[in-house]
Amino acid sequence: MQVEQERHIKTAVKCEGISKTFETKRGKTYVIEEVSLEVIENEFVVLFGPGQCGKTTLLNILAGLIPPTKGMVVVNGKPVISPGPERGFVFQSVSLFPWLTVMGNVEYGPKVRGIDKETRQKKAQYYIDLVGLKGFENAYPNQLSGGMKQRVGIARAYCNEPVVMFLDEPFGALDAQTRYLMQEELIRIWETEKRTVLFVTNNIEEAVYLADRIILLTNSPVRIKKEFVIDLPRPRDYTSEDFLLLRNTITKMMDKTL
Amino acid sequence: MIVNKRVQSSAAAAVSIFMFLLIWHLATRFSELGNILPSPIEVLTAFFVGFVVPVGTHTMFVHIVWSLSRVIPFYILGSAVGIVLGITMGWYPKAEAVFRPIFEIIRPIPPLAWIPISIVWFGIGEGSKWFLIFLAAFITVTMNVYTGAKVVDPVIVRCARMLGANERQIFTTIVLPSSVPFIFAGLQVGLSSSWATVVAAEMIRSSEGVGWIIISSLDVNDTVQTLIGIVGIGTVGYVLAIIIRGIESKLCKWNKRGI
Amino acid sequence: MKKGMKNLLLSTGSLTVFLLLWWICTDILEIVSPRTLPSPLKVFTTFIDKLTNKNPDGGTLIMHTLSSLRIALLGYGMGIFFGIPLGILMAWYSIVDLFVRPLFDLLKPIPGVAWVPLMIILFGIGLLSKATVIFISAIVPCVLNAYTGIKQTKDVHIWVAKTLGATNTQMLFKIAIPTSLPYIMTGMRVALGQAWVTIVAAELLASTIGLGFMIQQSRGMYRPDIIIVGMLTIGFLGSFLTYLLGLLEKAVVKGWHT
Amino acid sequence: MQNRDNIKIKVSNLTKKFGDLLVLDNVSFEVRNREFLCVVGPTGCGKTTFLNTLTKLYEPTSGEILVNNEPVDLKRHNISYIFQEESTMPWLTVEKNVSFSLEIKRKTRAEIKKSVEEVLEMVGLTKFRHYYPNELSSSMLQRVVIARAFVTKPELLLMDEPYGQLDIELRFKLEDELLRIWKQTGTTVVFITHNIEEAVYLSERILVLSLKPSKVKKELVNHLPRPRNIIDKDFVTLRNQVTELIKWW
Repeated sequence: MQVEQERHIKTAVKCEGISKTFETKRGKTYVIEEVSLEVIENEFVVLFGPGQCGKTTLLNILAGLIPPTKGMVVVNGKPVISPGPERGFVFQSVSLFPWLTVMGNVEYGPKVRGIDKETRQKKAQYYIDLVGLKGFENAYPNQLSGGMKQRVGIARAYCNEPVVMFLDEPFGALDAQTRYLMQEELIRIWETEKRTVLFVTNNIEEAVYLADRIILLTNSPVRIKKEFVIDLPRPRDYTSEDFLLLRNTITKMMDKTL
Repeated sequence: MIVNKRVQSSAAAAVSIFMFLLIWHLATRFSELGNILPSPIEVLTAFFVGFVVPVGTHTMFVHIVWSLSRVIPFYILGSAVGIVLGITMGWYPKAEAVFRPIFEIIRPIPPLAWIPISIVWFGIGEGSKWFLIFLAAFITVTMNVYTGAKVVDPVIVRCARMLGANERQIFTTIVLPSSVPFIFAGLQVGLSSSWATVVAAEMIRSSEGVGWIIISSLDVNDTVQTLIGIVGIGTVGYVLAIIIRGIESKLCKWNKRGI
Repeated sequence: MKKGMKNLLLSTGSLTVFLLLWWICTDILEIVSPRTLPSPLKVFTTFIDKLTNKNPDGGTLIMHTLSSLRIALLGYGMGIFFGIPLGILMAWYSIVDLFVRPLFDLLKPIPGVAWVPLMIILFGIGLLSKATVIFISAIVPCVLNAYTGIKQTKDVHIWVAKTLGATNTQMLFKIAIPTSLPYIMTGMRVALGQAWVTIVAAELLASTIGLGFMIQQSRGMYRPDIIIVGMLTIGFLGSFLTYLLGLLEKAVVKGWHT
Repeated sequence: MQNRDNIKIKVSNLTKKFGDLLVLDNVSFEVRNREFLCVVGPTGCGKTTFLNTLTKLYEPTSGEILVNNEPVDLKRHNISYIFQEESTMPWLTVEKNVSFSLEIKRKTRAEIKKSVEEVLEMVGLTKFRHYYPNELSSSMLQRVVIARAFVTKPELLLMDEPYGQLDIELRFKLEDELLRIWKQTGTTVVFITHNIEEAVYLSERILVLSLKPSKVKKELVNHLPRPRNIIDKDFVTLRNQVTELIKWW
C-alpha cells in the first residue's frame, strides 16, 4: 500500500548520477560527482553546503542552463536539455533588465512567449502585488533598493508560470535584518502560490527557516552528504529550542572548507 | 544647498571668462601683440555683425547653414551604418571575423588623411566632403558600438533565455537596448569627429562654410575673420553636443551613468 | 580552440577576397582606371620605391615620416606635460576647478584643425605653428581624462587615509593619482590619436614636408598610388604608436582589472 | 567604579544633520579602555554616519567627542577604521596595502618591515604578499583590510559590519580571530552591525540605536562567559531581548 500511495504524489524534479567536470589548463577538475536526488511537487528543498562548493553549478544543471558531463535530469516528466520557461530562475545577482521598468521586467517572460498584452499585464500586476511592490510598476531598477530588486526577480520568475522555481542564493547580498524579512516574505509568497522550489544557500539559519527538506552537500567535489527532513511548524521561530538544536547539528555535520 | 553650488560655479565661470577677456584686451591694447591680434571687443562685435553683413560671399548664418547641411545628413547616414555594423560585429562572431580585418585597416587612418583620395574619387565639389563626413561618423560610431555590443552582461542574457526568449528575441530585446549607452557615446564622439572633418574639408577646398571663413582669412591676413570663424565653429560644435546629450538623457533615463 | 581557428580562417579568407576583388577590378578587368584606383600590386611596388626615391614630391617616405613624427611627438609631449598636471589640479583643488574649467570648456568644442589658420598667421607655416596646433589638440583629452580619473577616487579610500591622519598632499599622491592612472593612460591614447590627426591636417594645408604634404602633393600629380601608400603609412604608424602606449600602460598600471 | 582616566571615548550630545535631514539626534555614551563595544541598530539607522561622525570624517553638527580626554584628532590619535565597503587599494600588492598605514604615519623602513611581517603572519597572508587585490577572494580581501588596521597597533579600532557578506563558517572563524587579536593587542573596539547574533557573540557591552533620526535606545551589559555558544539558553535570551528593541520586519 505504501508504494501505491507514493506513486500518486507527482515527482517534480528527478536526476540520476549527475557529474560535472571542467577542463582547465591545469587538467580536469571534478565539481560534481554522482548526485542523484528527487524532489516531489510543491516541496521546498534547500541545497545547503559551505562556501562556493559547486552548489550553483548543480542548480544550473538542474535548471538546464549548463549540461552535465554525465547523468540526466527530468523535470515535470520531460528530460532537461536547455533552459525553458517551465523552470523559473532567480540569480544571485538578480540582474534585472536595467532598461525596463518593474512592470516591463515582470511581464518579459510572457511577452517573449507571445502572450497578448492585456492578459500578461494583468498577470504581471498580480505577481507585483503578491511580492509587495504595488505602486512601483513604473520604477527603473536603478531606483530600487537591494530587497526590492530581489522581489522583482522573484515576481519575474513567478510570472512565467514555471512548474519549478530555482533560486541561487538570492538574499546573499542583503543585510542580516532585511534577509530575515525576505525569508518570511518568500515563504508567504510560496504558501500563496505553491510551486516546487530548489533553493541554494550557504546560510544555515536561512536553510532551516525555509526548507521542508535540506540536502547537505559535501565540499568540492559536490556529493550528497546527508538529507534532513525539517518538520518544524510554520511560521518558524529562529530562536526556538528545536530550531537552534537542528541548526547546530547540521552545522557540525558540515564539511570544513578552511 | 545645491542651488547655490550651481550659482557659485556659474558666477566663478563668468568671473574667469571676464578676466580672460580683460587680460586679452589689455595685452592687445598695451603691447605689440596688438598689431597681430585683434582685441576681444573687436572680435565679438565682428562676430555679431557677421550675421548681418556678409563675411566674404555669405553672412555667418549662411556659412553655418552650409556647413551643417554638409554635416548633418552624412553624419546621420554614417552613424546609422556604424550602428548596424557595430552591433552585428559585436554580437555575431562570424560577422566579426569577416568585417573586423578590413575595418581594422581603415580605422587607424584619420578621416582627414582621406581628403586627397576622396577628391580623386569624388572631385573637389560636395561629393568628397560628404564622403569624408560619412567616413568620420562611420568609423567612430562603429568602434564604440562594437565594444558596447561585445560587453553585454552574460547573466542578463541567461536570464532572458531562462524566461524563454529565442535567439532573435535575445538580439532585439537584450543586445540592442544594452548597447544604447554605447551608441550614444559613439554618436557624441562621431559628431565631434564629423564636425572637425567638415571644417578641414572646407579648409582644403570650398567657397562657403565655417571652414572656408578661417582659411580664406589667411589670404587676406585678417585675424578678426579667423577668430570669428573659430568662435562660430566652437559655438556650433558646443550646441550640437548639447543636442545629442539632451536626446540621450530623454531616451536613456534608466542609465543614470550617461556619459 | 576549434572555434577560434574557424574564425581565424574566416578573417584571412575575407581579407584575401577583399584584396583579390581590388586586384581584379584594377589590373585584370580594368573596370577602374589606374588614375583613380591603383592596383594593390602597384601600391606595393610604389611603397618599396618610395622608401628611397625622392620624387615626385621631393622627399622619401622615410623623410616625410620622420618630419611628421618629430612635430607630432613634440606637440604631443608638451600636451601631456602640461595637460595631465592641469587636469589633476583642476580635479583636486576646487579653486582651480572653479576658475580654470570654464576657460577649458570654451576650448573643448573647437576641433584642433580649426587652429591651423590662426597659428599660421601668428607663427608662419614652420614647425612652431604646427607644434602649437598639435599641443592644443593633445592637451584637451589629457586634461579631460586626468580630471575624470581623479574624480573617480573612491570616498572609502579617502576615509582610510584620513583616519590614519594623512595630509592633503599625501592623499593626492597616494590615493587620487594612483586611482586616476588608468584614465590618464586613456587620455594619453586619445591625445596621441588627436595629435596624429592634426599633424596630417596641418601638413595638408601648409607645409613643405611630411606625410600630409606628400599625399596632398601626389594628388596634384595624379599619383593615387602614393596617396594610398601615404594613407596606409599614416594608419600603420597611428596604430603602432598606440600599441607602444599600450605596452607602457601594461607596465605602469598594475593590478587594475581592466 | 568609573574612574576618570580609563575612559577611552566620551561622546556627549552628538548631532549630525545633512541639510535639514537629521540623522544623529543627541547621542551620548562612553567606551572604557580595552572594551569591546557593539553598536546595533535597525536597517537604515545611519550606522555609517554614526562612525564617520565619531571620527570627524563627517563634521558633526554639534556635540563633543573626546578620546583620552582630548578632542578627537585623527592626526594625533592612533585610530583604525574598517569600512563596510571593500577598501583595499587595487593598485597595491597585499604587502603594500598593509604597509600603507605605516607609510602614511611616516614610520621608518625597518619598523614598517617588522610590523608588516608580524601582522601578515597573524592573519595568514604571508604567502600572498605579492598578490594584487583582483587576484584574491572576498574573504582574503577582508583579511588584508584587517591586517592594515592592526599593523599600526591602534588604541581605538572602529569596524562597520566587516563580515556582512561572508558565509557563516568564515564569519565564525574571523569573529574568533578578531576576539583573539583584541585580547592580544588590548585595543578598544567599537563594532557596529545589523546582525544581532554577531553583536551578542562579540560584545562586552551593547549599544542599541533607534531608527533614523537615531538615538541611543538602550545600553545592555553582556555578562555571558567566553567562549560563548550561540545555542545556549542565556545567549538566546539576550539575543531575543535585543531583537525586541530593534525588530521592524
